[in-house]
Amino acid sequence: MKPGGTAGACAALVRRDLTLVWRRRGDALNPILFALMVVALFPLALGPEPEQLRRIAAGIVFVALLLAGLLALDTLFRSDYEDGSLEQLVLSPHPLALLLACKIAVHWLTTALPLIAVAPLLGEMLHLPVAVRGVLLLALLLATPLLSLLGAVCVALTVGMHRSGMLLALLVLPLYVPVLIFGAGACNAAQAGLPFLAPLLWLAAALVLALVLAPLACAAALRISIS
Amino acid sequence: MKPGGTAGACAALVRRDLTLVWRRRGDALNPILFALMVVALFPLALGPEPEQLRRIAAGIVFVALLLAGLLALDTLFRSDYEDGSLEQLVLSPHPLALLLACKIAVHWLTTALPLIAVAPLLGEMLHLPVAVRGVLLLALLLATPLLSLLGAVCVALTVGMHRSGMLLALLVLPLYVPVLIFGAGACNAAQAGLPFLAPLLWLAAALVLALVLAPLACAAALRISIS
Amino acid sequence: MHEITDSDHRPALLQAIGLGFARNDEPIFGPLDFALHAGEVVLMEGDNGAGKTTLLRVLSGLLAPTSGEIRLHGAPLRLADLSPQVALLSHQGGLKHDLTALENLRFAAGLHGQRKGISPHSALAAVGLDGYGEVLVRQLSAGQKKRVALARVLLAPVGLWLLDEPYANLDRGGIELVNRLLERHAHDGGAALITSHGAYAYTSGTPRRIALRAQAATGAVR
Amino acid sequence: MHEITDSDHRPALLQAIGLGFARNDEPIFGPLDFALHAGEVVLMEGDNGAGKTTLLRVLSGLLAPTSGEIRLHGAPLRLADLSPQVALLSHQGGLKHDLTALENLRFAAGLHGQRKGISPHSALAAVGLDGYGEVLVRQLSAGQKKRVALARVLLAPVGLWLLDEPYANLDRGGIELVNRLLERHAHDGGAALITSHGAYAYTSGTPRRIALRAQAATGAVR
Amino acid sequence: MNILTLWFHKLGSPPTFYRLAGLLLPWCYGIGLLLGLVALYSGLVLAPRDYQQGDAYRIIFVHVPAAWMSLFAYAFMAANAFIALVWHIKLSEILAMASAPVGAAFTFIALVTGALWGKPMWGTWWTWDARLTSELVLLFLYLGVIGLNAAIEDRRQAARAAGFLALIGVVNLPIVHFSVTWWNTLHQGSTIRLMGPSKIDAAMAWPLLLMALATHIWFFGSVLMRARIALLQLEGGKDWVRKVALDEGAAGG
Amino acid sequence: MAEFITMGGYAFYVWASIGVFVGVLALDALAPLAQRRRVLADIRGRLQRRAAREQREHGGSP
Ligand code: HEM
Ligand SMILES: Nc1ncnc2c1ncn2[C@@H]1O[C@H](COP(=O)(O)OP(=O)(O)OP(=O)(O)O)[C@@H](O)[C@H]1O
Ligand SMILES: Nc1ncnc2c1ncn2[C@@H]1O[C@H](COP(=O)(O)OP(=O)(O)OP(=O)(O)O)[C@@H](O)[C@H]1O
Ligand SMILES: [Mg+2]
Ligand SMILES: [Mg+2]
Repeated sequence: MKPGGTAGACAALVRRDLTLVWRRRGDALNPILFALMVVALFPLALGPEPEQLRRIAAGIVFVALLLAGLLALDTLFRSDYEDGSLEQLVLSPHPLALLLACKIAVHWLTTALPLIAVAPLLGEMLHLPVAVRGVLLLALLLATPLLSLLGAVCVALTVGMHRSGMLLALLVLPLYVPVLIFGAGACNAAQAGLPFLAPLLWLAAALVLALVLAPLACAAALRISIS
Repeated sequence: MKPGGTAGACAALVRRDLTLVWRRRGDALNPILFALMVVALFPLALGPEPEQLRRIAAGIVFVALLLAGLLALDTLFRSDYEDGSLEQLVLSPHPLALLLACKIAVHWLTTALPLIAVAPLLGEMLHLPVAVRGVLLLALLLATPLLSLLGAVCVALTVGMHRSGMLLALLVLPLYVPVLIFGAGACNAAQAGLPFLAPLLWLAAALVLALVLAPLACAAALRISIS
Repeated sequence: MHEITDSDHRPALLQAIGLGFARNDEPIFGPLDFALHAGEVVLMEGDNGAGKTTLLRVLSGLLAPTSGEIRLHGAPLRLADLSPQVALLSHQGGLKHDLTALENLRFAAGLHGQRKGISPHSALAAVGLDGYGEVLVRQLSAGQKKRVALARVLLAPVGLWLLDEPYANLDRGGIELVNRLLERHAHDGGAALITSHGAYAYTSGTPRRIALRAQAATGAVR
Repeated sequence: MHEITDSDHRPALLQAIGLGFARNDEPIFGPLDFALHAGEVVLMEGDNGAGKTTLLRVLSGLLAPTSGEIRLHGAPLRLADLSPQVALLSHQGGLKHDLTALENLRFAAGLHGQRKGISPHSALAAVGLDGYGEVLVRQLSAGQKKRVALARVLLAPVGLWLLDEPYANLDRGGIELVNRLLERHAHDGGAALITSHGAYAYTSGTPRRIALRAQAATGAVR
Repeated sequence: MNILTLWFHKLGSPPTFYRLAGLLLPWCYGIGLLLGLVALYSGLVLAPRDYQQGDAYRIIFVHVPAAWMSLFAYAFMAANAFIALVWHIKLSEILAMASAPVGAAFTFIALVTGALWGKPMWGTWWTWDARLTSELVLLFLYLGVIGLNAAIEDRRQAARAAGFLALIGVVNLPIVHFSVTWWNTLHQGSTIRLMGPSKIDAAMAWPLLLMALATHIWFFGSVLMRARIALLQLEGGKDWVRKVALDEGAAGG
Repeated sequence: MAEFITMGGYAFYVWASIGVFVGVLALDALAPLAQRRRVLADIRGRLQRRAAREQREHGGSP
């Protein structure tokens, strides 16, 4: 390992975080189970008529994944803060934003990607038309990284706080609203046979912007809240 | 204060917990805001047509309150465990189940009751028919203490674990399912003009049972997980 | 209640008979035999992880021993009805940070009862925190928090104190305070079992010491 | 880079000029002036809450000072580009409990770089944890965790060590180990600032001491 | 040091600011109250009835100024947060955090009066159109800022973190304002223009503008009031604060 | 006058709006007063404690 190289540092970070997830691979299933249960609540609460469920399926899948992602957000920096390794990260000679981008990427890979993988199953539970499934997956692929990036900024602001769960939700959800509108909007448009490209393009544009800005904002937020 | 009296101990506990809530009264708003936001997510995800929203309103309100209650559950024993006052509670010469029942009652009063109070507002946001509102409130009044009691047992089991947030959700949600079915079922029946008394009576019966058994189970669970 | 007496023929406040505790079948501390009499302060020493905290939690009834027996005043301690005869000071302190020092003590008095001749106010004064009654515990320094927790122990109407590292976090004044409190408690007919791995410890008189050794299944009473 | 020298005409690894920090406008430590030269170990003493930890965090660049300036090798420390010239050992240790000791050290080497002539393996051996490389940190005792954290400091390619209570949690063998490591580091031209309020402290030679007093706006260098 | 920071340092010396704000306060509250009462009187009594909406339109005199203030307060808060983050100016931190609760209050008023107006006009309290939704999001943003500020112990750190959040939320402002033109919604488009021809009768316009002026002045009074308290809290250890506290104690008994 | 109060049948909506406007702004003005009193009392308490401590310390070591 060449010491000091920024690429090397990022690689070490990614390797470490992946190892940590692997060591606790049981926990990695939790968001999926949570999403499954939330989705399962709806037929129970609304009654089982397939017609009605079909109409609201895409929206509910979106909301369930969003909530599952929200609950998973907490783990992004929490343990790193508690055991002091976040401090070490901040003290490293490499650009913090880059290191955080790596962390966010690993977090997305290990929490959001599995959620996307079960999305078709969730859709099936609510009788989502097969034709919409492709749009749903595409929308999720664009929306979830965006959610992770936006969420990371808010988590960085609340890191180091006790009982941040609810507060985090309060901070994050307003920022998630546009993503939800465009993402679920695309699915609903597809289901209604309307053009659905525009909202997806908006999501893509927002994603590009967030990819650049969010790690920087996250680093700044972290510097504020670690002090 | 007469020392040693069990009633005095319960009173002291209730007074203390209420004082604590009052000291952090800002936090007490969080469940309400969370429920508001979750309810707001659905029209955004599903589209704003009042007709469609009206049909699923009761179910969504129930699910939102259930999720808000779920997130609030975590605070029931968490801080008491962390600062060691749970230990002191267990070591006190009074029946633990009774003390825990007091704690659960205060928790219900300070988290669930405000949620019930905003339920009509949530219903209005989803265009819930006014006629159903009464049944919704009644169902919530029966269901939420039940949820608090069932949840408390699960929290007692997971207290002292790190990262219990998701795990708690997984433990609790299956127990909540029957409550949800009966509670939301009553509302849906009322909305459809069908008789809705039976599910409410079931809820009431379950509540009576839980009032007796849950504190005992909670005490037993706590003894296990504190060791 | 008939009194169990050991070789000294004094009544034993606390007696451990073949007491052992294991986690996942790995012994934390071995079969221990010792007795604690009124007027005695016993110091338990051991390296990190030797099992001191665990022993105190077993003795207080929070953990069930894997083997052996505990007797308080000669009567066996059962898990179900936890004894009101023990005051435990643990690592965390058991204070609510959002209550004031006095509110915390008042709650403790309500829950555990209150020793005759002492009030939350005077307990606070006894630990040198006059005038801090209305301060939120969150705003106290670590050492001051420790003192409030000690005031709680002082307040409890019990004879047996189990103190886990009462000296940790305290500066020299605090250490002397603890020693004074222990002396007075022993003088009044109470008993205390305290743990420490620091250099400061209860030194007045020559307290008996129990040495715990990590993972070794032996505990020797010197 | 031009060297700042103080009265001794030796280059200062670390220099604090009128350094102060306040929280909510309450001063935590007063304006401090001191310099740390190569080959020096300085011991910082103070009661609980005197501000020792805070000072180390300010010196490492984690906290921005409220007043004054910090210079490393004569160049001012800026918050934005945090310096790779400091190794900080803090209360928490900065170890992942779910990784093994070696994995933790390898990650540290990847992040901070690695001192010439030392590897994660040999660093672990240097702190007396030969053969514990493959053990999860979670399964180590508090003292062993502290040793792994020390190995991380040993591994970092920096001249300046900031160690917060390196003696805490360690038994006697560990305390001697820390003293030996400090001596060697100073001998190799490094410098260290360490805090302690315990009785054990770096005693070889006569280390300079800095006394911090709680909430008093004065810090005196003896 | 540029002009801006110089100015802030001069005026921003806490005791000076405290004293100046104390002098301004009664005037802000007084004039705000007076103008508000005049505006209410002329809006409720003098202004003619609307030919379409009847008397229900009179809600405009509270709804629209409150809605405007909800946007203005956020902009004011964000601007101060920006200054605070870039130049580390204590006074800006305080002003930003002081405007959050006032802004939230106005947002709440706009939402409630909007709903009260919507029931008779649209037949429903609430719909999920772009303007209503984005205004609701604005309320949540305010509450998030307030919550974050309250959750952090260190006052200055709290102000910086919450200010940072406020800056992120700025994207919502144009959405609220332009939602009526970007999406077709139930909600009314712009009718009032300060420049160019207004689509509203002058007899209705001037009480509205008067009320808008009154709410602005009131806003500054309320912000100054809160800023003074925050300053006392922040500078609790300083001599001038002690003097204030002791004087007050002597006066209050 | 009656016309003024009934607001052409919209009395509830108009007067509720005005009420909310006035009520919330009144709260907005009153809330800081209580907070101000609390903050000042807190500062005075701190001063008293410090004075007491100093007195104790001087009394202890003359
Ligand atoms: C809960 C429901 C409502 C909300 C949240 C709401 C929100 C707002 C907001 C935020 C503005 C300021 C926009 C800006 O300055 O860019 C505004 C302005 C306005 N609103 Fe509403 N509104 C609601 C209901 C209504 C209703 C029912 C009416 C009338 C039928 C109405 C009439 C107006 C008018 C006339 C303006 C002034 C527009 C202008 O000239 O810029 N609003 N509203
Ligand atoms: N909750 C727990 N679960 C599993 N193991 C535990 C738990 N608590 C303690 N242990 C283990 O039991 C052993 C004894 O721990 P204990 O806390 O009693 O030690 P101690 O003597 O109090 O040490 P210290 O001086 O650090 O306080 C240690 O090896 C520790 O790792
Ligand atoms: N995050 C924080 N927020 C607010 N106050 C803090 C924070 N950290 C420390 N303090 C306060 O700052 C002061 C100095 O704390 P610091 O941790 O530097 O003391 P210390 O000398 O390291 O004490 P110890 O010996 O207990 O480690 C204390 O009064 C403490 O209460
Ligand atoms: Mg211990
Ligand atoms: Mg420290």
